[in-house]
Amino acid sequence: MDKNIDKPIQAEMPFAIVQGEQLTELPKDLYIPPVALQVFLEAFEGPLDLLLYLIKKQNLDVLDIPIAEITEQYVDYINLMKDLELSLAGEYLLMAAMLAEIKSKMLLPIFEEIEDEDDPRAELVRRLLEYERYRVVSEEIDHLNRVERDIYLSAAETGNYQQPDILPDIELSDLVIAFKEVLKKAEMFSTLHFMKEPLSVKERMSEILEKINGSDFVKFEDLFEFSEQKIGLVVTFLAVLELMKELLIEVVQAQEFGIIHVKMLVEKETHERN
Amino acid sequence: MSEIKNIVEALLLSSGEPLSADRIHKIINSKKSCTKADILETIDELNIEYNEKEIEVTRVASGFRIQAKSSINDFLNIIYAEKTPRYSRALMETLSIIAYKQPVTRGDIESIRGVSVSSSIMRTLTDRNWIKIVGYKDVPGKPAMFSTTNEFLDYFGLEKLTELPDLPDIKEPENLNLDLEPETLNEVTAVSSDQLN
Amino acid sequence: MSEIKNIVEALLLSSGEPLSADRIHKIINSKKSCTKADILETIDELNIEYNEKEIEVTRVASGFRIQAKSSINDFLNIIYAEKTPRYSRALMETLSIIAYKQPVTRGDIESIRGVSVSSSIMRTLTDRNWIKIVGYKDVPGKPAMFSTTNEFLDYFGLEKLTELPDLPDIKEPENLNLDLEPETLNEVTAVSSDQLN
Repeated sequence: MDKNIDKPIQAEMPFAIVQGEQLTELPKDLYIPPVALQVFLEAFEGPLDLLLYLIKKQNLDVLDIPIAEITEQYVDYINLMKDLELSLAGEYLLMAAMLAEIKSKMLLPIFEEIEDEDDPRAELVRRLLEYERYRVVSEEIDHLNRVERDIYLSAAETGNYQQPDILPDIELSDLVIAFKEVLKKAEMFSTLHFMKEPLSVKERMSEILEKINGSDFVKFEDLFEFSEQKIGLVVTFLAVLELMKELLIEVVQAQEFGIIHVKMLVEKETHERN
Repeated sequence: MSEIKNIVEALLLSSGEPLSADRIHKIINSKKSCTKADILETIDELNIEYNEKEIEVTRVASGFRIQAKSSINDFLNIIYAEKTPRYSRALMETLSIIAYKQPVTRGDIESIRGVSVSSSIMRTLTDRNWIKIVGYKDVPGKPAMFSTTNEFLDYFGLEKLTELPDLPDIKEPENLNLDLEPETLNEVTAVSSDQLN
Repeated sequence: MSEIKNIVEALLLSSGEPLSADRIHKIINSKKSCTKADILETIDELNIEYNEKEIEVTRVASGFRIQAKSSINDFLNIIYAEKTPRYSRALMETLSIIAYKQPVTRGDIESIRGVSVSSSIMRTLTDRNWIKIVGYKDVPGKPAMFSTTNEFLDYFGLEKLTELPDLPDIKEPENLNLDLEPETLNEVTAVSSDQLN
């Protein structure tokens, strides 16, 4: 069944052609016990890290990378990672494609002296050097004295002291900013549509629910505050419609032209009969 | 002995937990020969030395620890009063959703925020009397519907929910960030000058 | 003055965070008249008193704090042996990029490291209060910009960002090739022995 070797390699891994066949043994330069191999490969922090390792391991000049050689080794390593079923981040494959592209550019005949910036490797070299700076400095920072490892803070208990219970204060503007954040995030979900609804309807919905809550039925007309202006009545009506739509209340009329009653569709748990 | 006393003091201050005489003895004896009686003696000496200080060695169930004397409680009050606790972003966002979209279920809040709502946030908001359950939605599971309370309005000095500030039209994302920008820049400047000076 | 010194000592020990001279002054002055110079003087006196002790007052980004002298780290290491948190290379690299290039977006970090930034790393850094959002970049998507905090500097016992190691300027190939080989191998050994035991 295994005809992989004869089959043309799938388009997803064009660089595998360089290798010609699947990697069945460890790269010759790796002298690491197999148990540690997985750990070793997992230790790479991405394609740049792996490339830097390959370059340094052979004392190659990062400013003049033998791209064909490095590409081949890089592909060996990521094939090995695949064989070990390490989760191979897309970035590794992207880098393989980038290397292949650089390699093909380098194969083009050179008619004149290449300027530095025309070197197809220039961008790769810049990224490698940039990453290397931070990689090196992060190791230095890791070695700095730090609390919990090299610095132990001195503290006295405050057992004699009853800490006052202070509740955080918020400003109205904090609330608005928070909601703006919510909206901004929600914008990313295209399925969510926010319409600017009149708040008063929302508020009225809550009021109505409260009014109904606890009693079995409330007369429809009791929901209205007739001292309110027409707009207030409309808002209440809209709130009732909205609550009906949301299946929160039910509006019933026993007979034609009879009294309309409103009841909660779901009662408070404490009232639940079953 | 004074050398051991200083080590005991620093250990008690920096251990992060009470230490028994046995434990202190074991720790110090691993490098410097001493007896458990020595340790107990140094603790007495420390307390004599602390007589005029504002700290003291006390004994609790799991061992000895150093604590501040109650004479500095007045000062501690000032420190803790300054330390205004802050609500998390998650809490503020949850509250704002309830305020602007009420009545809402936890599920509504979760689908808007894209992450689950922690029970502790809902409890904090309920304990603060800012939100309450106004009913249960007639869908499977009968989820509670939350609204803000009058106390919530009172807190901000508002009479009605309609007095909540209007939001910019969210269809135009530029509106959202316009007013944030200058603030942001100030903050950046503040931080860098702070850390670099 | 010795009275104020003892209060300053107790406050530094029980505040739970570093205190600036300004803050100490404000706290004490509310009950006992003193000047900021007095406070600074008492801190010097404390350190003179601590000369023979195993603790010291140090100055970090957010103020003064008292810590154990490193001379007794051998003893404290016994207590803390199991508790020291370890941070991954990915986290340290991310933190370093934020520290040196702040303010930066996740995109900036990703383009330097060549891999996507894990959300759990950003959360760990935020939860530890080492980084914070200082604004939003005015480009499509309005990505958040991150900077390091004073707590980050405190953790490494630093006062200012400029005290961080210099960012190496790697242009010469020799610089690049010097040290990686042995270090990498050490690291592998360290990691594997750790994980396999």
